[in-house]
Amino acid sequence: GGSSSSTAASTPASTPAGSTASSEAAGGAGTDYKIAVVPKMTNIAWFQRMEEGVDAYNEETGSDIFYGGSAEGADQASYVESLLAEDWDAICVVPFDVEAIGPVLQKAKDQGIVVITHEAATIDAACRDYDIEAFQNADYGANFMEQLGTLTGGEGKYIQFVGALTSVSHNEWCDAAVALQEEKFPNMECLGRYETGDDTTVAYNQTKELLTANPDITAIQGSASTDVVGAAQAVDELGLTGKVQIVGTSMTSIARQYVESGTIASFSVWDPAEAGKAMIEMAIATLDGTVEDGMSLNAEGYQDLAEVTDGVFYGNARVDVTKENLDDYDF
Amino acid sequence: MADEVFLKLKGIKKSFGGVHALNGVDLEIRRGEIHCLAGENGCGKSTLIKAISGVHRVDEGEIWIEGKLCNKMNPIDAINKGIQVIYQDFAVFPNLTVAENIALNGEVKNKTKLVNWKEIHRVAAEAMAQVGAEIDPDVKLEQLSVANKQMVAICRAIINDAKFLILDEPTTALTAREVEKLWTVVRALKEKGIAVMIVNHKLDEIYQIADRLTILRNGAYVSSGPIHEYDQARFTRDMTGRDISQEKYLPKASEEEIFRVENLSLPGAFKDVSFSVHKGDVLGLTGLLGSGRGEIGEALFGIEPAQSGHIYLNGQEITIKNVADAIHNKIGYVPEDRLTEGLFMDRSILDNTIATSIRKYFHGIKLDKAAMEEATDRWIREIGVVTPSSKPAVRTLSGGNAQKVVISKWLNTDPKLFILNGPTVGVDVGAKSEIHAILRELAQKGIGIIVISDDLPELLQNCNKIVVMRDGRVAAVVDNSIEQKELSDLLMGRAE
Amino acid sequence: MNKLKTKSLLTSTQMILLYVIVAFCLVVGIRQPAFFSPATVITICRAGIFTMCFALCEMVVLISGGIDVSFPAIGCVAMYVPMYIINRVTPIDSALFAFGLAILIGLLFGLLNGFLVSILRLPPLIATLATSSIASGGVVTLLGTREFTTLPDSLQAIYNTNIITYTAPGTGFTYLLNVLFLVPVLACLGVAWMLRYTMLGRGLYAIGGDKNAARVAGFNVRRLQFFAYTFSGVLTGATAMMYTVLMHSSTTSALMGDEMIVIAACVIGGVRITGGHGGVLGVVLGVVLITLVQNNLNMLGIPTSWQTFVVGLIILLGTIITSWQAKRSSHGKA
Amino acid sequence: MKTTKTTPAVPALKKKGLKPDTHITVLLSMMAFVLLLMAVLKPGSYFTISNLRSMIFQFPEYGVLSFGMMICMIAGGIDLSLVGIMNLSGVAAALIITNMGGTNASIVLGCAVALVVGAICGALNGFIIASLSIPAMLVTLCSLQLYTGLALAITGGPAINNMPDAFKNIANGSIGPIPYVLFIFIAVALGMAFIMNCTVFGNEIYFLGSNARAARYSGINTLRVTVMTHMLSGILGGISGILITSHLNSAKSSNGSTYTLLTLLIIVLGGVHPDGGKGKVMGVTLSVLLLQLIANAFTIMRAPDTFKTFVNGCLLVAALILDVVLEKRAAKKAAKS
Ligand SMILES: Nc1ncnc2c1ncn2[C@@H]1O[C@H](COP(=O)(O)OP(=O)(O)OP(=O)(O)O)[C@@H](O)[C@H]1O
Ligand SMILES: Nc1ncnc2c1ncn2[C@@H]1O[C@H](COP(=O)(O)OP(=O)(O)OP(=O)(O)O)[C@@H](O)[C@H]1O
Ligand SMILES: [Mg+2]
Ligand SMILES: [Mg+2]
Repeated sequence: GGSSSSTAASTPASTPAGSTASSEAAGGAGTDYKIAVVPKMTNIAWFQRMEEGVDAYNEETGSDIFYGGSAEGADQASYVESLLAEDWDAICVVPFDVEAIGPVLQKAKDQGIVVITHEAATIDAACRDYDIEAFQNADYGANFMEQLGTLTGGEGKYIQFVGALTSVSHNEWCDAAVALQEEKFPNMECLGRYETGDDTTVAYNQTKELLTANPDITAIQGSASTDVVGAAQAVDELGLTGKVQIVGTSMTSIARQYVESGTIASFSVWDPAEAGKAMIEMAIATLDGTVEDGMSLNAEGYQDLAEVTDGVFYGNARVDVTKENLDDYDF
Repeated sequence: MADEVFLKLKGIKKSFGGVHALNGVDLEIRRGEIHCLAGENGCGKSTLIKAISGVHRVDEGEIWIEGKLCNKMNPIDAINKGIQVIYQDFAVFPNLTVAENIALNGEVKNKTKLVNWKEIHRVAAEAMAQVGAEIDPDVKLEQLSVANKQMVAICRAIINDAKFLILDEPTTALTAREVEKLWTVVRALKEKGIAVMIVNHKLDEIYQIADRLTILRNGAYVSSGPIHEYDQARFTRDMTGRDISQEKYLPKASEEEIFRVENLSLPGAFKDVSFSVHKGDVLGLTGLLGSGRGEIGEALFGIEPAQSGHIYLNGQEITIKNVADAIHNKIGYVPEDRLTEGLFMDRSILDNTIATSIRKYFHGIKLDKAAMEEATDRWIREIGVVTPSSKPAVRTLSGGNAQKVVISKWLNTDPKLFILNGPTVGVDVGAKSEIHAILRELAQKGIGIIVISDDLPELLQNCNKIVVMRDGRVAAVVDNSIEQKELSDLLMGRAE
Repeated sequence: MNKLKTKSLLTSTQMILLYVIVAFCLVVGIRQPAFFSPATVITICRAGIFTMCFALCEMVVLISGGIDVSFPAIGCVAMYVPMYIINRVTPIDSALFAFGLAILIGLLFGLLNGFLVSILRLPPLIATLATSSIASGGVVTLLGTREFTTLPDSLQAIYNTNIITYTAPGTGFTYLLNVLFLVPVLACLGVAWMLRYTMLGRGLYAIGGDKNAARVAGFNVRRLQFFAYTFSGVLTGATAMMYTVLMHSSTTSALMGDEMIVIAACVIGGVRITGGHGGVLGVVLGVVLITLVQNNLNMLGIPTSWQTFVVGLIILLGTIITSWQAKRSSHGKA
Repeated sequence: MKTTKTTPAVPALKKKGLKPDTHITVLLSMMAFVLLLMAVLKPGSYFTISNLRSMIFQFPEYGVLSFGMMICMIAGGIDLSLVGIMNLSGVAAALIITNMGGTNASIVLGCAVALVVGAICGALNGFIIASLSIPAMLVTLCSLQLYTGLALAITGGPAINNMPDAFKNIANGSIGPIPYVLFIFIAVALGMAFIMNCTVFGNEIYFLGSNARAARYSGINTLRVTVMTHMLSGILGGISGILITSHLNSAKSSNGSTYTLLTLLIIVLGGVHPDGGKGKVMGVTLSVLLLQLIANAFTIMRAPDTFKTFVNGCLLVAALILDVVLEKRAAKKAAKS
């Protein structure tokens, strides 16, 4: 909708109520803005970590930020829809489906609510005020291939797992990885992209099947946090630790064992807790009208934010976790 | 021995909600006697049986078994006291084998934990030998005929030291030959000193088998005594509380042909069947089990259509390939199994009455509810369905009234030909004669009536023309001046 | 007669299933010769463990004339709560505790199902749907959702115990078959024996065939229904903990959605959804077929995005064939 | 063979037509209870125009789907594939609309195709169910996977997005303060009420669900009615597909995955009998509204979403138990009078 872009422009000049609130916030008693943080879904560990971040933020600053969402990602849009019954100052959303949430967010903006998104660089700019990304998806995906290429010496076949073929970011990572491989490791060959449904068992069974049929696989790239774990278990059981390299996104809490045993060479992650904080900070900055290029948020990995295009800020929040720094990222 | 009382009931009362199903019933069963329990539909026979067998707890009254007061029995207690019931639906397990069906109850009774298959087969073989049944013990019950299912139920009943066997309307699904076989088995049981109680409506069958008779009406005891004390008139009077005429149906002969079939054939069921129905005719179609008489009805109604032959209705040839064809040609069909094929038990009388003719009431864009109600009320009046209104679910009606609803359903379609398969099966004498009167009246009006039945007295009394089927072919076409014995011989193929 | 019997044997549900399985294997094997290897057998055995156990649960309930769609939720609770306690409350390093608690939880929810179906006489589909919501909604509300992936040593020890270790000659890959594979094997034997040789088993068939007939025959219908659902709950609890052990994973959603495949395996194996029919052998074959299909579509070269469709198509065809088969067999009158 | 004579079933409710439907009364009082509770707990935020609007935007999608589930269950079956049909027809519509450049004509065509796809999917279900007499539950369980798989295969994975504004407006726009979808829902509800009460087809559905054999012997073409019932259910799935695609601006195979359970809960709560033959459009409509009231109450009370799942489960059991109790009581009362 064209009408809402004007709203987007006018939002930073916040309501009078907003500005009094912000002065109080500056007084150290936390923010009085009414802000909601909505995760993709509540029933996975990743977003429980984000909740920890929001809780920590509330504790540190004495504010009362609301954190809540639908159990299933598919219901996120209607959850946000029902939130709109209240008059929020800002809503921070990690969209489950960027397109699906768009119209609802637009309604929020029409009501004068500030909308901050995360993991949603592709979302229609009209649907939100700002988007914060932990990193550039292309860089993130290329990093996996960089590691795999180095570990395998640029030889052999590799497979890619995605949580769902419908997942945008997973596919972007994979695309970037393939692009880098074609350019830098021409001797490697991508066997295909397979869906795991965020299910360890599926990743495990698929890995076994694919390895049995293609013994020349040397590398596996995972996207959903369970992918590398399922793959690692299969590789481990088949006695291929060290022969098949595994990298991907995961979390220490679920991948620790295989990182320690070396089956997973390393995994990358960004801390959802910090992302949660960053969104809240960004929302406050927007309400206060202090958003600017190169700004720093009070969240690790989100300093020196450069606005790339049309309200998308990229942080540098990716951490590569290996055996050595495993304990530093214990979530 | 013969005089020793096995079971004595005194003033049994039982009500469901507000329905007084039993309202003071006395009954005495002696060892080794065959006792018949008769009464109109809904008079409480089945309820009485369930009270005796411990399925229902009685509200008032006393149940004495072998001199002991046993008011609080459950089914197991009753079985342990030697009471065995063969329900109308036999209560067999369709998914288990014959042997298991026969022997399993005994195992339950004995509280066995493990199953001894050898023992099960032995018990089953023994029981089948006792009643002279020959059924493959390893076949599943769902593959058996009705008669064989009943045999299995009887085998099962007698192995458990039965002292008293109750059969609830055992002959409704059987044809003459099978009924004879059943009586042989029952007499054999009697010889062993087992008391047998049979629920039955057919007086001729009662004469064949019963020693004594008890009649109920409206849940209350009416009379009881040796069978020879009852003639037809007293029987019907005690059952219905009024007298019913027994005159035969003799319409004026008419040249006007309504319906004719020529060389109708369905491989495996019937072959080269030809007959015709004239105005005023009530045509009877009879035969033994497997003679194909039921299949003809189903073929004419398009359920299992005939493969060759010609059908003429009012002089025009018609083809019937499915039920829609039949209905389009204004053929009505009252199926054999009213409960599962004829009625929507949980729906109202109105819904049932207009089920087939509902299209008639679709005017413009919507159904004309008022017309539907009017039609239903008219049929309730004309046919004489006993009900306060057209609203109650059919489930609440007695068998005879329910059958009248099925008939109304078809009459409401203005049929030209009306086929009734076993129209009075399980219907008591009172309602039966009312249904017969309705059929005669319809025939007079020029509707072709075909009654498929194995109730020979019924056929002889109500049909002016009877087609006898044997082995899928028409064996004879007779009129109702013939004697019952003669007709029965024709049926069995003994006459020629 | 004898000829007839062999003929019906050759066209029985089990035999047809066997033909389909053989045909499927041939097709996969032709496309991918690596398929014909002992490794495949081990892989299928390993992959089918959970489906087999759940299918046994479902089969017992289906035979009794019910249906259980709550086992995935019950399983999730049963695997989650013990691991939650071990990881967050007190580190009890005992396999007995983990399995015991999982089974206890399964038992409790099984009893709830039994109560709803046999005492309150609610329709089984609806009752177990409700139980499913109560179980998964309740546990997540109370305990949140985490993913536990580290096993206590006692459970890890079970994971490390294998009954078969096969090294493929060509590739040198090792294929392991965990000791927990014995659980479905023993459960199959046990259930098959129970169904055939105990009054309990025959009672299940009896109530599945005709509840009223069973009642008047003196079977305790309620107790039998209770048994079916509690048996399902108990085995579900145990299987869920096996899942945690074998997959190093305990979450509140790991098993959700499995009911579809499990019911399909039962039905393809000749268990009738209307109750009273079916047996262990058929279900084993049904599970084998489904596991084969699920785990070999990549080998067959089916594109990932078409795999859901293909699995659906095969299940639908399997269901149609077995239903048609069942109809044919009950039609032959004697 | 299972005649009802040996069944000591729950005593049939006599003179049912004369009393106000107990189920509707229960639903209404539950709604009153929720409203009252919210009036005490959160009057400020619950009884607002924006809350009302937010509710109206949500329920039509699954409300329409519930009617599909309702007719299948009344006909004695069930349609577990509805969500699959919804997504497949949504994908079909989206494909056409995006490929034809989002013109108004393409939107009309897309919507028409969605309905046709829904009808075809439903008809296939119905045909397999009736011609091979396989339980509906089984057939639709399998076809859910089939339709979902087909939607996935067509899109290749990623969702189809970038719907034109006019299309997005169907589910997101409003006339004044009233969302369009409310009118769509009301139209569907009225249409369903008309079909079920005032047409031959509606009556045939009830007959089929009460006793399929008797329906056949009464001259009802059971094959045709089953196919048509499922086809109608599929068309409703298609409408839902349009609504959800428009609402979410995205068509894919995995939308609305929680709706199957939700619609089952709705219709059972709404008084549709799981064995078929019984159920009213009015009851289902009230039930849709009730669940939406409860869902929003939960959000406003900041209760976790999972708690809602828990409560829904309890509600389902409670509704069924209450039903049994009330019917028994009513039967007793009828007996006494
Ligand atoms: N479980 C029940 N609940 C309510 N009413 C019942 C129940 N069982 C029987 N009745 C009613 O009790 C009365 C007697 O029924 P019963 O079945 O004993 O009659 P019957 O003599 O066996 O009739 P039929 O010849 O049709 O078999 C009927 O009015 C019937 O509607
Ligand atoms: N040869 C047979 N073997 C097994 N069952 C049979 C056989 N013939 C008939 N039956 C079954 O017996 C019942 C009645 O049989 P059928 O319809 O053939 O006889 P009928 O002469 O038409 O008599 P009726 O009208 O009393 O049924 C049906 O349920 C039928 O399936
Ligand atoms: Mg009776
Ligand atoms: Mg017949």
